[in-house]
Formats: sequence, C-alpha cells, structure tokens
Amino acid sequence: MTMSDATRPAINAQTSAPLSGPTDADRDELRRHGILLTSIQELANWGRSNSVWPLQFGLACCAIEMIAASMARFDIARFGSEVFRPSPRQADLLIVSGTVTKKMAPQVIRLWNQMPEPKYCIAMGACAISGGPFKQGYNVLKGIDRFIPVDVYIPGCPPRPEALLNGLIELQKNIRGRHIAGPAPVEADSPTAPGEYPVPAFGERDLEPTSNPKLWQPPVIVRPDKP
Amino acid sequence: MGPHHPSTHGVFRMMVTLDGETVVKLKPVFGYLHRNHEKIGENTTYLASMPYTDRLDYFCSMTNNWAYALAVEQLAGLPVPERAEYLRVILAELTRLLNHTCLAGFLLQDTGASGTPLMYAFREREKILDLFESLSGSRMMCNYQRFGGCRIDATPEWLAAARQLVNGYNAFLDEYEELITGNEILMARTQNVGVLSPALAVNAGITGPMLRASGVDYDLRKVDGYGYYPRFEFRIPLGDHGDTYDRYMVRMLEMRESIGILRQALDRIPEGPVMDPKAKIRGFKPKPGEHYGRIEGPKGEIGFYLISDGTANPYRYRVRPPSLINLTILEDLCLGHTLADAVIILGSIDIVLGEVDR
Amino acid sequence: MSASVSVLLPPLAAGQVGDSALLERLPLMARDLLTAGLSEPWRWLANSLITIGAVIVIFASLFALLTLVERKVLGRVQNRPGPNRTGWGGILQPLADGIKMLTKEDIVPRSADRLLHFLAPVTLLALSVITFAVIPYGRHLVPVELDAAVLYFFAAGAATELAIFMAGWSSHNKYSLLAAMRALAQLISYELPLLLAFVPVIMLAGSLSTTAIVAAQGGWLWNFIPQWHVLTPPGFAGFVIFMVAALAESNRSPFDLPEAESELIAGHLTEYSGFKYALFFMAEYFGMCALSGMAVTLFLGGWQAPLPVLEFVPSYLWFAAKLLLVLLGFIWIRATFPRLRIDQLTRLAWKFLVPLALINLGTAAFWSLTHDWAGPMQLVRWGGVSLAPSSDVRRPRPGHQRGIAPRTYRYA
Amino acid sequence: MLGSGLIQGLAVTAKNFVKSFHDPARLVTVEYPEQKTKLPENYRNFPFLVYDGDQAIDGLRCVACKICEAECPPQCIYIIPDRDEKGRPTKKPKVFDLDISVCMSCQICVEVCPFDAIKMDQHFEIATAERFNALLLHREDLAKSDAYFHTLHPTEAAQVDAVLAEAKRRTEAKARPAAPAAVPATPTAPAAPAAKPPEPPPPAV
Amino acid sequence: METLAQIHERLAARFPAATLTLVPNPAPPAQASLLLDAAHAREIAVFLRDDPALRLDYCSNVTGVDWPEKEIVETTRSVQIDPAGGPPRTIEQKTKRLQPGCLEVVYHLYSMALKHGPVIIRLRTGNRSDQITLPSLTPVWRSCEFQEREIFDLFGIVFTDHPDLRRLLMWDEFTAHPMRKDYVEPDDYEWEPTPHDDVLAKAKAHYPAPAAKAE
Repeated sequence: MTMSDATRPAINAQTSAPLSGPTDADRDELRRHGILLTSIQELANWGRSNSVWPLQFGLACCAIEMIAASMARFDIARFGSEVFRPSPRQADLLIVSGTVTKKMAPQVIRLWNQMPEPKYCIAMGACAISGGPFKQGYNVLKGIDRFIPVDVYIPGCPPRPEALLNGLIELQKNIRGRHIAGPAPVEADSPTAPGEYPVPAFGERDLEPTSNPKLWQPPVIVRPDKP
Repeated sequence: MGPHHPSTHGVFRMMVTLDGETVVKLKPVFGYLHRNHEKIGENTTYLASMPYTDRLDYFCSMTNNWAYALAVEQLAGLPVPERAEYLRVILAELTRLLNHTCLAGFLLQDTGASGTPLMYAFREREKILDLFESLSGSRMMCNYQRFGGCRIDATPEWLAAARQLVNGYNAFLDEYEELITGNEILMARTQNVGVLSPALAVNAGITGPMLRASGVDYDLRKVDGYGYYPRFEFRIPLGDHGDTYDRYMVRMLEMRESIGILRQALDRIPEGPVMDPKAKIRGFKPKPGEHYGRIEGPKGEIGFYLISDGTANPYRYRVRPPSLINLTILEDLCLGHTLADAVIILGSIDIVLGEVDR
Repeated sequence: MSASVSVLLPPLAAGQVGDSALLERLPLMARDLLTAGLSEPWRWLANSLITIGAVIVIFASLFALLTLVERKVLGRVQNRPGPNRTGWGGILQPLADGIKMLTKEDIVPRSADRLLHFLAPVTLLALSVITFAVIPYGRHLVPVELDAAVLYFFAAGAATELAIFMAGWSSHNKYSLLAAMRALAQLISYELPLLLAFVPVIMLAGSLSTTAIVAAQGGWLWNFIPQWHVLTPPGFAGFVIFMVAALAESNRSPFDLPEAESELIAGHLTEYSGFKYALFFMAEYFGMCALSGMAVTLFLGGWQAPLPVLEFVPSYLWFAAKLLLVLLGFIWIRATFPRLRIDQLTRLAWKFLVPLALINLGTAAFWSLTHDWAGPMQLVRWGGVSLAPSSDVRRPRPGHQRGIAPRTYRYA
Repeated sequence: MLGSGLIQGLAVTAKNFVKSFHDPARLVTVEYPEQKTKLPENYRNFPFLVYDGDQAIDGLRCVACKICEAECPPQCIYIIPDRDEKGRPTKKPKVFDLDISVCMSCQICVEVCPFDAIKMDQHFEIATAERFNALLLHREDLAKSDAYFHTLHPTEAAQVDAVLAEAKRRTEAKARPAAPAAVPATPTAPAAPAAKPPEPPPPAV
Repeated sequence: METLAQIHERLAARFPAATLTLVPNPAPPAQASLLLDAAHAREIAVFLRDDPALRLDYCSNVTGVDWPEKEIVETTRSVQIDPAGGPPRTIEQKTKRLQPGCLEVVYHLYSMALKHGPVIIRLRTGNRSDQITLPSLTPVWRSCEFQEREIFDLFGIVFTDHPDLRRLLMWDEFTAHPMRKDYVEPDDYEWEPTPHDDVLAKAKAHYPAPAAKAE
C-alpha cells in the first residue's frame, strides 16, 4: 500500500503533546533518593487521571461491555472511574460505545459540547472508530472522529471489558503527559462559541456537513490497480 | 427524554408531555441505532449475515443465530443433526437465563436500586458468558450456529461446566429474590403500574414474557414445537394482572423452568456430529422461494423473513424484531402514570435498541 | 417534669471520670494554648475562629473519607473491591477527585439565572455548615451552647430546601425544574415527621438544649444498660421515624428523588459542573453528617459511652464512632433499596409517619408520666407504649389498599 | 409484616458485604492489569496469518486466493497477490492488509480459508491513540508463527496439522506417478467436518 | 386449520368482487400466500380476524418488498410434430417482456386463540412511483403500526388511514427510501485503509489530483 504521507494532516495533534518536565526515569531516580518531585501540573494531572468520571452513555452492543466493565468482575471502580455520571456537565470522559448513526451523531456532538474541559473521548469498538461492520450502511457514521477529537481508540467488536480497562489505562497515561492548560486548541471553530464543535444538521440525504473539516481531513488512499 | 438518558436502555427517545409529573402524551422516537441491518443483509451472502444477527439483540446472540439458521434451514430444507439440536436448546435456554437475569437487574436499576441487583445479575451473567466464550470464542457475539448445525462441538468439560452452572443457578435466583422480590418498595413501585389487557396485547402483537404476563398462553416453544422442545417437560408461567410486577415475576419463574429444561437437555444430550455433513460453508445458494421462520426468543417472537432468488445473497432479508413490536403499546401503558413509572414500564418491556432499530 | 427527670440521673461533674479528664479536655487545651497570648476580646474571636475552622476541616475530611467509604462499602456489597489503585489502597481517591473537580471548567448555561445559579451551592453549603454549631461532639466540645439548640438546628436545616429549589429553578432545565418541584414536596413533607419525631426526646429530657439532652442520657441501668433515648419505647419509635425522615431530608436512597438518576438525569444538579457540583455534593454529605450527628445526640446518647468500663475512651471518640455507625447505616440502606415514587413518598410521610409520630407523642407523655410505676404496673406501662405505635403500623391505609402483596402465579 | 421484605434485603446485602472479605465467590473481581483471566482456547479476537518455518513472510501459508477477502462480512481484508518478474502469480500475497478498526472477529475468514492460513488471535490489549497506522495491520504485523498458533489453540492446531499432513501425503502420492503439478492441497476448515475440494478463487468483487 | 386453497375459496365466495390470487412458494415448507387487491383488503382482513374458524388475531410480521422493473426473458418451448413424419422437433422461442415494478407488503398472520398459522397475505401497489397507496391494516391489527411506518420510511408505501404515518427510523428531513433496490447511498467519502473497488472509485472521485500524481 502506498500512501502519500505528505497529504496526511496532523490528526489528534493534542494527544501527542510531550511533557516538557522531568521524565519518568528522572522521577524514579529522585524518588529512590527520597525526593518526591512534583509540580502543580503533575498534581493536577495525577488528580485528573485518577478520577476520570465517564458519561453514562451507551449506544449499542459495546455499551453492554462498558457496563460489564463497571460490574463486579472487572470493576472499573478500582481506577476511580465507576462514577458514571448521567449528566454531561459532571463527566470527564465520553465513551462512544457503539455505532453512531447519522441520526444520533448531532446528539453525540451536543453532549460533547456540553461537557466541561478537560474532557476526553474514547472510541470504543469498531463501529465508533470507523463504522465497523456497519460502515456500508446508509445511516451509519463512519467514525466519530469525523466530528469530535478522540483520544484513545479501542478496536474490537465488542472489545472485552479488559480491553476497555486497557484503554482507560492508556488514557490515564495520556492525561499524565498533558499540559495543565488543557489540550492544544485545535478545536474552537466558531469565535462566538469557543470550544464548541459545530453540530451537523439533518439533510435530505445525509448529514450536512458530513464531517468537521477543521478536525477531520482523511488521508488520500492510493492503491495500485488490482492485477 | 432521550436519546441520551440513563434509563432508556440505549439511544431511545420518548417525547413525553407531562402534567405535573403525570404523563399525558408519550410518543416514542426510534432510529438512533438504525444500522441498516436489512440492507446489509441483502447485499451480503447468507452466511455473512450470521455475525450481524449477533448484533441485533446483543444480549441474545445465540437465539438470534438460531432463529436465522432455522429460517435458512427451512428455506433450503436442510436437516440438522440431533446433537446440534440439543446444543441449540441448551444455548437458547442459557441465553434466556442471561437475558432475564440482566433484565431483572436493569429493571431494578431503573427503580433506583443503586446498582446492587444489577451487579449480582452481571456476576451471574459473567458465568454464562464464560460458557459462551469457551464454546464459541466470543463473549457476546457468538456467531455460533451454522446452516445445518453448529460451528464447533462442545467438549465434555464444557458440558460439565454447564451442568455445574445450572445446578448453582437456583441458589442465585433464591438469593436474588430474597434481596428484592419481597421488597415492599419494589411491590409498591411495580404493582398495578402499566397494566396491559390480554385483548390489547394480542391485537398489538405483543409476544414473549410480556404477553404471558397478561395471561395469554402463547409460547412458540409449545405452539410451534421447533427444535427439540416437544421432548422436554416444562411449564409456562402466566400472570393475571399484566402489570410491571407480573412482567418481572413471569421472567423470574421462566428462568426456573429454563433451569429444568437445561437439566433435561444436559442429561440427555447424545453423541454425534454437530454439523450436517452435506452442509456447505462456501457458495451456499438456496433455491428460489420465500420463508418466514420464527422462534421464541427471550424477548418474544424473533423471526426472519427471507426471499431467495437463487443467488448467494437473499433478495429480501427481514427481521421481525420482538422489541419493536412490543413497544407498540408503550403509550397506552404509560398514560396516567408518572414519569418515574414510565421509566420502569419501559424497563419491563425489555427492549434492546439494536433490535428495535436494526 | 424536667426536674423529675434530672433527679433520676446522677449529677455530672467534670472530675468524675478521673484519668480521662485530661484526654477529654485535650482539644480545648490545645486551643487555649494557641490563643493564650491574646487579650480578651481577640482571644474570644480567635477561639471562635479556631473552633469554626476545626469543625469545617474535620467535617470536610470526614466528607472525603465518607465518599471513599461509601464507594468501598458499596463495592464490597456488590462483590467488588472498589477504588484501590489511587494512593495506598485507594486512600487518595477523594484527593484526586477533589483536584479534578477544582480544575474543571465551570459551565453556566446561557439561559440560566447566573446569580441564583451561583448562589444555590453557596447557600446550601452555608446552611449545612451552620447546623454543625450546636452538636455536642464531646463532653466539653460544643461549638455554641444554645438553649434552643434543637430548634436552631432544624430551622437552619429546613432552609436547605430553598437552596435546592434555587438550583433547580435557576438551571433552566426541565429535569432540574422537575427535581426542584420534587425537592420541595419531599422536604416539606418530611420536615413534619422529623420535627415530631424528636419531640418525645425533648419531653423526656425536658430541654431544648443539646447539651442537656445528652446529659439526660448519661448513666446506666443496673450498671450496664445505657439510658439512651433509643432504648425507651417512645425514643425507639422516634428514632425510627427520625431516621426515615432524615434519609428523606438528606436526599438519600430510597428517597433520592430530586436527583433520581434513572428518571431525572441528575435532578437539580444536572447543569452544575466542576467545583459548584463538588460544593453541592459536599453540602449534601454535610447535611447527612449533621442529621446523623443530631440523631446520635438525640437518641443514641451523644458522646456517652455505652458501658461504664469504656468511659476511659474520650467522649468525642464515642461520638465519632456512633456518627460513623449511623452513616454506615445510610450507606447500607442505599446499597439495598430501590427508590420510591413521589406520590408514595409523600403518602408515606403524611399517612404513615406523621400519625405514627403523633401517637408516639402521646406514648412519650404516658411514658414520662408513669416513670415511677413499679412492679406489675411496669408491665402495663411497657404494654401500653408498645401497643400504641403498632396500631398505626397495622392500620389499613387507603393508598395501599390496591393489593400491594406478594402474588402467586399459575402455569399453562 | 410491613418491612419484612426490606429487612430480608438488608440481610442479603450484609451477608454479601461480610462474605466479600473471606469468600472468593463473593469477591469476583479480577484485578485486570495485574491479574488476567485465562482466556479459553476458543477465544478469538482478530485474525492473524500463520507461517511455517522461520521466515515470517516467505513461510506464509496464505496463497492470496482472495476467498477471505470476498467472504469477509465487513470487507476489512485487502489482498494483492504477488507476481514474479515475469508477471506470473507466485501464490503469495504482496499486500495483505487487515483493518482491525473494522474487523468484527466473526471468524468467517478462518472458516472459509481452504489452506488454514488465517487463524484467530487472542491479543486484545490494543488500545491506541493512533487510528490510522496502528489499526491497519499489514502482512508483517499479521504474520505469526505456527508455534504461536499451537500455543493459542492447541486442539485446533492439532487438527490442522493432521489435515495438512494428510494432504501432503496425498499430494506426494499423486505427484509420484504423475508429473509434479501444482495441485493445491485438499484440507478443510476444522469446523466443517466434511472435506471439500478447494474452489477456484472467485473473481475479485 | 384450513389450507390456503380452502380459505381462498371461502373468501372468493364471500367477496365476489375482490380479486384474489394464490401465490405459490417453491421453497420446501411451501408457505404459499394470498394476493389481495387493495380495494377489499381491509374487509378481508377484518373477516380473517373475526372468522370463528380462522381467528387470525395476531399479525406477526409485516414486510415490504421492492420489485423493480425487470426485463424477463421467457423461453417457451413447443413441440412440433413434423408433418413429414420425422421425429418431433422442439422449438424454443424467446420473448422479452418488461415486468412492471411494484412495491409489495407481506403480512404474516397467526392465531393466538386457536394456535395455528401462518396465513400470508400480500398487497401490491400499482407501480413504484405514483400509485404507491395501500390501505393500512393498523385499524385491524395494532401490531402493524410501527411496521407500516417502517415500510413507509424505507420503501415509501403510503398507507391510508394509518393513525400516525411518519418516518420511523430515518430523520424527518430525509427524502429517499433506502430499502428500495435502486437506492444509491450518499457519497460521504470515508477514508478506508482497505478500500475495495467501489470505495476506491469513490475515493478517487474525491481526490482526483493526488491520486493521479501518485500513479
């Protein structure tokens, strides 16, 4: 497969913000000498990463595995994340658990807009990442990352609850590497409503627009012709 | 309410008009999970639709598989080996246990019991899922039935594990009922709430435990006698009031009957192949014709209507979703009750949005 | 009547408990040491500030601990361990939550009433905190000694309804508004049984002052049965009514209707985010602590030790232990019960709890008037007070007539 | 009596609370990153390609027949057969891409593969922040050794080995009298009890 | 239970004005069906529901089927006896005809009271563009309510006398009927790492320049 990397824009730029502080190795070294090195940023990141409250928001099959992850066998509470808040105002994490249909997409984006910063998004399962098995459907959104930024993708159909926990651990690592000022402002499309993502309207045949072009620029695929 | 709401069991929306807290008008809105299952089914082969049926009602993938396999087998006139039929009964009844257990948990979650019944329900669900996983390879999306049998044979260890689970299940049900069934708050919340009359239930095409809670004796396992169900002894519990409490209790009692069926099936399961030797995996093309095949799923009558034009893809692929049709009377049940009741009435109907919207 | 009661009880003196007196006075001595250098009016001010600070700090950490304990206990009840990865065994979980809440964006909806939206959590918190003032935490530890302390407590507690209504109204959200309506109906309904429930205690103790009420519960019958009010029949009935009403007043399950998750998203809290939400949360736990503290004070003997041999333990520790026990009860109930509906909730209050409380009032009068009956008359006395409340429990209630009962099922 | 149901319920929760400290059946949590549940042998999560011998790419059993590409329900497999310099097919995939952001682990590719070349993996800890590169597996990522397959699914691997050995014996028997012709083996998917002759690769869809 | 042929006879006697056709089914279980004409469908449905011998009180499944216009090549064989006394010859004649398209609704009826079924009835529209009205059977069986709405949504059949005929699954602004065979999906280009031919063609339509450059 040849893919012109030059045309691929930086998607999810905010996830790769490097931590401009001491590295983990430095910190371990200091800790060994009895010095607990910390800073406001680290403290905040520690607090945020250990208290990720997900939005109680299930879409489809994966939602059941999400619920299962919060149940006794897997117990997401061990990570401090069992507080599934039903209101987006109190949630930190949007787990897009299942197929996002075109009819549902505006609602998901609205929920995301209603969540306070800092907020994170996990695309759980094939359908949330790319439309998955249902991507050939006329009413299925081909990946939630067309409209909102996704921090962690968990493939699987559905992913095991352990895989969700694994994704959560990845997210916690990601949060610990962030700057306190929040993610890089790739969003903020409209100057009148900063931080809000445009909500698509229902069109006659499709959502309008079909993606958020500021956020989503798909790379170009170039395949050699089939023999 | 909805489509994002904690107790709509997914993405379901009810346009509720309230007078104070009393529901005066309620219009359900669907389609938030409309995944074009039928369109995809018409564009792929018969076999390729099988994993999609898992995702219809994602609690009951085994019964969905069976319903689809049954419809195709009847359409093409395929025989099924004896052992496979037994396995199907075992798996279908395990699915019924699974579904009803989870439903009881979710219903109580809707009444506000902060998670404990749901946790106990999911604790047992995990045990059943372990069985499914070790047999079919996946916890929820089993994709296990094939046209003319089952994909993999069950090992003796698996059967022993299933036996152990079935033997321990009554103890769980006892504990669960002790926890909650006698609870006065639950009775006050559910009794005389959302009463469904038998006449309306029949006319509105309600099926499954919901119909039987209204006192109508109609269970496809007895009526159609599909699979090997006529070989087993079991009773059909019926409710007299048709309210939410009856819908809950009928499911609890059905689980006890399912345990009985499972015991019989696990004792009698014969040796033999699980796949009809003439069945084809690739290039399956039934002759032209059409057929509607149905089974009694945990939620009600799940049927598949297939029109074959002789090619590898079905010409028309239609799912008869019990959840959608059971929702027909939602407004009738909720009128005059409070918002809090509407939530538990919806819970007791037992819908799964994957199936409602497909 | 107050005279007759106090005659029964042994007089209390500070020096009586001997060695533990030092421990008893330790918090006060520490405070005096700190403010020793100040002149009189300043010293008074500093003392008060220290007291206020101590109460707030202690209850804030209790709140933090309580959230953790609640999550842990719920976890254990549900066969899982609960938070255990943040800090040592999860002990730092509340800290992490707090830091996150503090650094979270604060959203005020565009259509909300900004002022009320801001004031609601502040009011609620302030009202919850001032109720702590009159609870006697130990033998010598009462922040404010008031003659009408009980009255003051419930007056301040009743005002929290206002704050919840403010929150629900100002959010301009349909769920919040419904929650506000529910909160008003619920809190006003339960204010009455709550008030009626402790009147017997006042009748028995003969005072509205919390210190006097605790003092009235000192001493032991036959040297091992404590003379707490909960162990007298009217006191016990009062305690039960009080606890049910307290569950409702503090919006705890099974009466958590204003923020019923499965119905109203988060009720009046739906539009609150970040630190304001944390304040609400804190205020609710404070309210729960205050009511539990009052329950301990009124019915469970306050800071009194349960056995004479255990008196060496400082009284404030006894108070803390009892408080925690009551709070655990709250959590236990939350882990078990489903929620009531709003009409059933008010019906329970008006048709069951209020009559029961009124009957209990009569029982209490009878009980305290007949305290000197002896011999076979004692049996009559016990019989009388036991039968009276059960007449209400057994009374057929019109709302419950429609056959709320276990059922039998037929098979086809 | 009014309230007896409530008290029963309280007793059950109390029992569970106490038992959670000493009864493993009442504390069922598997503390995931440290402890892991043993996955059952049949567990499946995304396919991989089996290779024989040491060479990952050269030893692939896959012959690029494209059956799985055609049968895959969500169409997540993409294959380009390799050709040598003269343009003849070498029966090896030049490109074998599998998009696990679409794959639903349904195992149909395994069932339809006549060469036992594609099998199901059990690796599920693949959460990533990168959608495009991390979730598109190329043949280099997919190729796993036969020994790995044996550790994952010992029973199935034994069946496959028996079938392959039988096929080899038959081809050898056939090859001895006749001219060595590139007759493909006649194996079968382990799930299907009947051995079927392989069908010619269908035209690309 | 009576056979479908018997029901057909009874119905024909009872409703002489109605056109009733028996549609055979070649599949092994041979669930044959009865094609009703739209004008009498409601009456017949009520009769089927209330007739004491049938009591088809339960309408289980309602399906729409789209039959687009199809060119059918029919081969007729006729055996000609050679007048000269030779062996009889078979002459094949191919005729092309355009089968008009239509939309069809299939109802699967069962009886819960008598526990028998199914009786399958079908209704057909005149064509696929302007004569797409059929009588709704929701007044007869409530269970048709949502299923007929779904058919209205996905196939575009308009049911008269339906109590609440709105789109069920798609949003209200949507104009197409996606389950029809000639429905073309909206071209919402999706980056797909494993593009199959049609997807690749779409992708090239979206990005003509870089695709050409790379080749």
